[in-house]
Amino acid sequence: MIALLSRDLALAVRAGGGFGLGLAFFLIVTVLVPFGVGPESATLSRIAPGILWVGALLACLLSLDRIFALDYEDGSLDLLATAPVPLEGVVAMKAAAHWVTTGLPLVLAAPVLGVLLNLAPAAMGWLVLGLGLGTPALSMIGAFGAALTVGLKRGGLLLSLLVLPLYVPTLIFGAELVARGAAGQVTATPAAMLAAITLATCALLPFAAAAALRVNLR
Amino acid sequence: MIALLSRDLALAVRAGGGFGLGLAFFLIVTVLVPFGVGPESATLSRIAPGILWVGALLACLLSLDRIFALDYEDGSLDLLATAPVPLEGVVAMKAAAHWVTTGLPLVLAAPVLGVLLNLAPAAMGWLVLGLGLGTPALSMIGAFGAALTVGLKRGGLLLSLLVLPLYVPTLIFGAELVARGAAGQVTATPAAMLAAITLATCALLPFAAAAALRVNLR
Amino acid sequence: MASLWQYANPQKFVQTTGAVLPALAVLTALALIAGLVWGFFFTPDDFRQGSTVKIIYLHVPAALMAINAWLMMLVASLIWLVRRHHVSALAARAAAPVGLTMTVIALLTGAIWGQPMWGTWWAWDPRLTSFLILGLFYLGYIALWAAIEDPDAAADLTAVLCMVGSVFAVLSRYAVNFWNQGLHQGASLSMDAEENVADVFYFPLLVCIAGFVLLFVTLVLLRTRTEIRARRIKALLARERMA
Amino acid sequence: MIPDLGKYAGAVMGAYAVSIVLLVLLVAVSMWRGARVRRQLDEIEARRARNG
Amino acid sequence: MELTVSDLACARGGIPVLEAVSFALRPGEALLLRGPNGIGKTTLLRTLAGLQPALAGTASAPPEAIAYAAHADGLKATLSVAENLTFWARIFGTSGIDAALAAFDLGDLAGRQAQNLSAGQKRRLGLARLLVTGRPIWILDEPTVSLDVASVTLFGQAVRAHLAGGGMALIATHIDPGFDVAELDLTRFRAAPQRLDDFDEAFA
Amino acid sequence: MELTVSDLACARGGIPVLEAVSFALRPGEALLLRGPNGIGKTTLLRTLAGLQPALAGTASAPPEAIAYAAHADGLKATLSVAENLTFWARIFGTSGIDAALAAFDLGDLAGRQAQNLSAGQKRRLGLARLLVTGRPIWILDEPTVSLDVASVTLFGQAVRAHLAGGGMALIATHIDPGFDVAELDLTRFRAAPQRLDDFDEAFA
Ligand code: HEM
Ligand SMILES: Nc1ncnc2c1ncn2[C@@H]1O[C@H](COP(=O)(O)OP(=O)(O)OP(=O)(O)O)[C@@H](O)[C@H]1O
Ligand SMILES: Nc1ncnc2c1ncn2[C@@H]1O[C@H](COP(=O)(O)OP(=O)(O)OP(=O)(O)O)[C@@H](O)[C@H]1O
Ligand SMILES: [Mg+2]
Ligand SMILES: [Mg+2]
Repeated sequence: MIALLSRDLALAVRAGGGFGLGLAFFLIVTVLVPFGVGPESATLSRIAPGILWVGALLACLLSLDRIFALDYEDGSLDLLATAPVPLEGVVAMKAAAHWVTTGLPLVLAAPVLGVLLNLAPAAMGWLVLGLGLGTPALSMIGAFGAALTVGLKRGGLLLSLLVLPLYVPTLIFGAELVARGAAGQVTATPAAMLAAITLATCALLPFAAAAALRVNLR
Repeated sequence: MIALLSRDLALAVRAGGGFGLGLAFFLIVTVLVPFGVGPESATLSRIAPGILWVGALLACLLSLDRIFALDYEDGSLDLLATAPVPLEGVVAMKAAAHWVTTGLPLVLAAPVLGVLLNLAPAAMGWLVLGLGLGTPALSMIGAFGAALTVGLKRGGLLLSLLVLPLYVPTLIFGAELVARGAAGQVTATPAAMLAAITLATCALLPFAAAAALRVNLR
Repeated sequence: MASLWQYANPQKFVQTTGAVLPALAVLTALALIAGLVWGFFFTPDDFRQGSTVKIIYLHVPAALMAINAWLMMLVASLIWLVRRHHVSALAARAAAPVGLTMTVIALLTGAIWGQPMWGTWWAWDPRLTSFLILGLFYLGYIALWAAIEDPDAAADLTAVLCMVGSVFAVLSRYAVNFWNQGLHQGASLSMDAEENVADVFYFPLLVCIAGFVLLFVTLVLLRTRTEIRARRIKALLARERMA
Repeated sequence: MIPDLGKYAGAVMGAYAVSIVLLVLLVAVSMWRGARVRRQLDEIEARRARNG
Repeated sequence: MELTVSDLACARGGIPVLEAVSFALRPGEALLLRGPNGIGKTTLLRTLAGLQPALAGTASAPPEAIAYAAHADGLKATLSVAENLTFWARIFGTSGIDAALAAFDLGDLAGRQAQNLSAGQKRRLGLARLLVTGRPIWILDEPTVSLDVASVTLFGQAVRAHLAGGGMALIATHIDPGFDVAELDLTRFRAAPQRLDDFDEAFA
Repeated sequence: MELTVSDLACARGGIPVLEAVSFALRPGEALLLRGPNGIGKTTLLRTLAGLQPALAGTASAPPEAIAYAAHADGLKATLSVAENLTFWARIFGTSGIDAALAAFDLGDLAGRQAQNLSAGQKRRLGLARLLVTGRPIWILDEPTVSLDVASVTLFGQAVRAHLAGGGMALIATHIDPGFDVAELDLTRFRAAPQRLDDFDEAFA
């Protein structure tokens, strides 16, 4: 099982593997928004937490379809399904690898990008906390969506469509956490909710995703 | 050549082909932003043109990597490169198919989504005009990026990194066009620039993209 | 006279640069130390900007080199595409991280300067913004080199990217100007004496610029030699496997 | 010895520190990688010379 | 352990392709599946490997005893030959890939990335994976595709060594495997087209 | 039109694999390329098809005269058999796919989506594409992979008909094609490992 995690990380670090690109994407979204919205720092700092969360979510999304698709196409998934590892474990490891390659770098880079969008310094810590609590859920939900769509060519957009509504609660609580933190209000509720969502998805979704994979392999 | 366009459109319409999904993605981004940013209609209507443009750009992006990747993987691209059609034409047709399946629906749907974000009615026409003038450039630039990265597994995020900086001028002029239109200022310059960018990319980039494809097939 | 192209032969290139590099390195160190020490210790404060004007000795040379590095890569890419001299492609590859570092230095020193002067770390000023975009181009260029296995294919594709990217970088610069008027200083190193900064700042600045140019040349030569050797290692290992 | 930088000392020193660290890093990485690659190549050339 | 298949029926795309397939394989035995293109060899093998449910009938061996090699090899293009094999060895909880490398003459290629192999070399790597699974029943779908004569011989040796160790092999192929082995022609198990009288049946 | 290859050298991954390959093919002739896995058959065929540049030497026929069939078939999974063929016919500016369907016994499958074909049926569809290109020189990379005996016969008939019409065929394969044809073993053209004394050469 650890073998799977370390292989996926090795693949991500190899040429063309895309490690750190989630980060680059996140950076670019943050740079693009002011081009669209205009450079006034008051507006920017108002919308900064929301934009950062939406950006994190999209960076996640863009790399999702490859969670299982590559293994499906080259036949590894068939072989993994007949190997002596539970498919639920495979799903969990794939989601973990996805988080390490996209979620984690985003958490670490968020403060820098916050500066670019004139995010209030008080909000910075809350943003990092929120992303740290929330992004594992994004990866896990994404793995579930990827399992649902794995047999489809060009599944990428369908996948986004399936997954985005599932991301809404995480997004709402994440943005709320930053907003309240910045305003000096009580942040316990959104933080607890974020943690709860992450724990629940990590506990339950691997089973659903494994079931979906089994159907798609049939 | 027309055969290629009609095949790509047919593939897009088939099950799992992803026609209309660009649209769905666009819709979801527009819906998510208020969750992230908060529902005040004044803020929303200020940032609406920018968000719609950024959304269009991301919807484009998500479907880009498949412009050539599928044909590369199943061997069609090799066969097309040895067929009696110029590779430049192949690139142009692929970009055209991409535009018809993602850009065009966005242009048509933009007014509806504008309403969701409280876009000023005066700006609506300019938004549609801008998207109509600008999205072909997005598809063509994207096809160039896709040609550069076609041989790479998991090229999706690298592709975003390469393509997004190239989207900056289109985005700026597009958002500026709407902003000026809404404010009743002169819009000739941004409109002309958008049209010029689209024309120039469509005239020149097929050659660069075809050269990149030839290198990647080697 | 022997053609300049003889240095396109990797071996010749390595020999020649091996001979000049030590001297070049010493010269670079001298110029940089002289310029920075002069600027830091022996120039007065500006009456408006106070001591922050000392940042100019890092900020401006780094900014200039960030742009010139990209120009050099563009020329080298063209040479590779037209004449297919490997050294040229590898020199472009070697220059990119240097250019990126210069961009980052310009951005960071600018940000640190902006905090006292404009009261903000970052503003979406056209010059700042276009530098950020330049940084993104560097990142993409470096990532593309790193992602492609076959060295010749990588050279071809990055050269195409460099050319297309240059056009779009210029276009972005224009677009960004159009979009926001900004806070940043205009050009002050012009030939027109009226507009120039005062001489006390000007001469040490020139020395610093010379130092950065030398540093760039030295680093690019050094890194190109490394790239040439790495490339040869790859070819030799591949052949050993074939045999 | 250090000139009086007034209220902007932090900014000026910060700018110099950041830039010098970055430059030194760049030079160090370039030289380190250069030396490593050179050593590798020498090894391989020596092996080739031995094996003919 | 023994593989006894009795009265098995299997379907692809919802349409029954084979029915009443019965055969038995004892330790040390191999069986070649024959039959024209499209008769349902791949479908049968996937059913036995546990990748899809059988319509009817049973197979005695649990899917956990089976090592399956499909048309596709499941190689990662950017990992080297040795890394690809090591990965599968770790997944199957075995260790030591040297025997597998040696058996398919991959020693020289061990450090090469899988994407830089020729078609036949890739196939050899795919087959070497079987040796690191440590499983008794091999189920192989056209294993000799793209292999040259020398490699087919290597493959024959590997199968014989596996059988000699008490293993079993079930091989679908169109060409001569180069060693003596029992054959089973699937043509006679072709599923009869169904009468669709019962409404429910159309959903089978 | 004639295909004369003289002194051709070709490389993969920057490393020469074959050199001094020479042969000639006149209208109505076919040639089988033989050689162990990894000798460079695919590389040679791709070079002739114009997909990669030759290191040295020349081939007389322009790539525009050549129809190339690679290891992969270039089928679109969600298009039907007939749609796949029609697409290639339109790209090559020919019309009428019925002859091609008939030649490879695909008539019954014409309406089936390519993803629902078996491995051999997919291959037959890939070969049928050759008939709709209308090009005189066929360059085939292991065309009979996955084909059953009956389909190999169909393939032999198609090649013979093509030759009878003045066409040419160059076929890389490891197995017996089922008809009489000249053979060329590539083993003797293997590129000699080069001395790498000139520094420049390490970049070749
Ligand atoms: C991240 C922020 C910044 C960036 C990316 C940036 C970029 C640049 C660039 C590219 C140049 C050279 C352009 C040329 O010579 O044509 C330059 C020059 C200069 N910058 Fe900045 N800058 C930044 C912030 C600042 C700040 C905050 C100040 C001071 C208030 C400043 C003051 C100057 C001055 C005085 C010059 C010299 C002007 C000249 O001679 O052209 N910069 N900057
Ligand atoms: N959705 C579908 N509808 C109808 N028939 C289908 C569908 N999917 C597959 N088939 C048919 O099922 C049959 C079984 O295919 P299978 O891949 O098992 O054949 P095979 O014996 O492995 O052939 P090959 O030797 O060519 O690999 C084929 O005739 C195929 O055309
Ligand atoms: N990047 C690389 N470095 C070194 N050798 C390589 C590289 N890429 C491919 N090769 C080698 O080039 C040779 C030529 O491969 P090619 O695919 O042409 O062989 P082939 O004759 O078609 O073999 P097969 O019968 O297995 O299809 C192989 O030995 C392969 O291992
Ligand atoms: Mg089969
Ligand atoms: Mg081959």
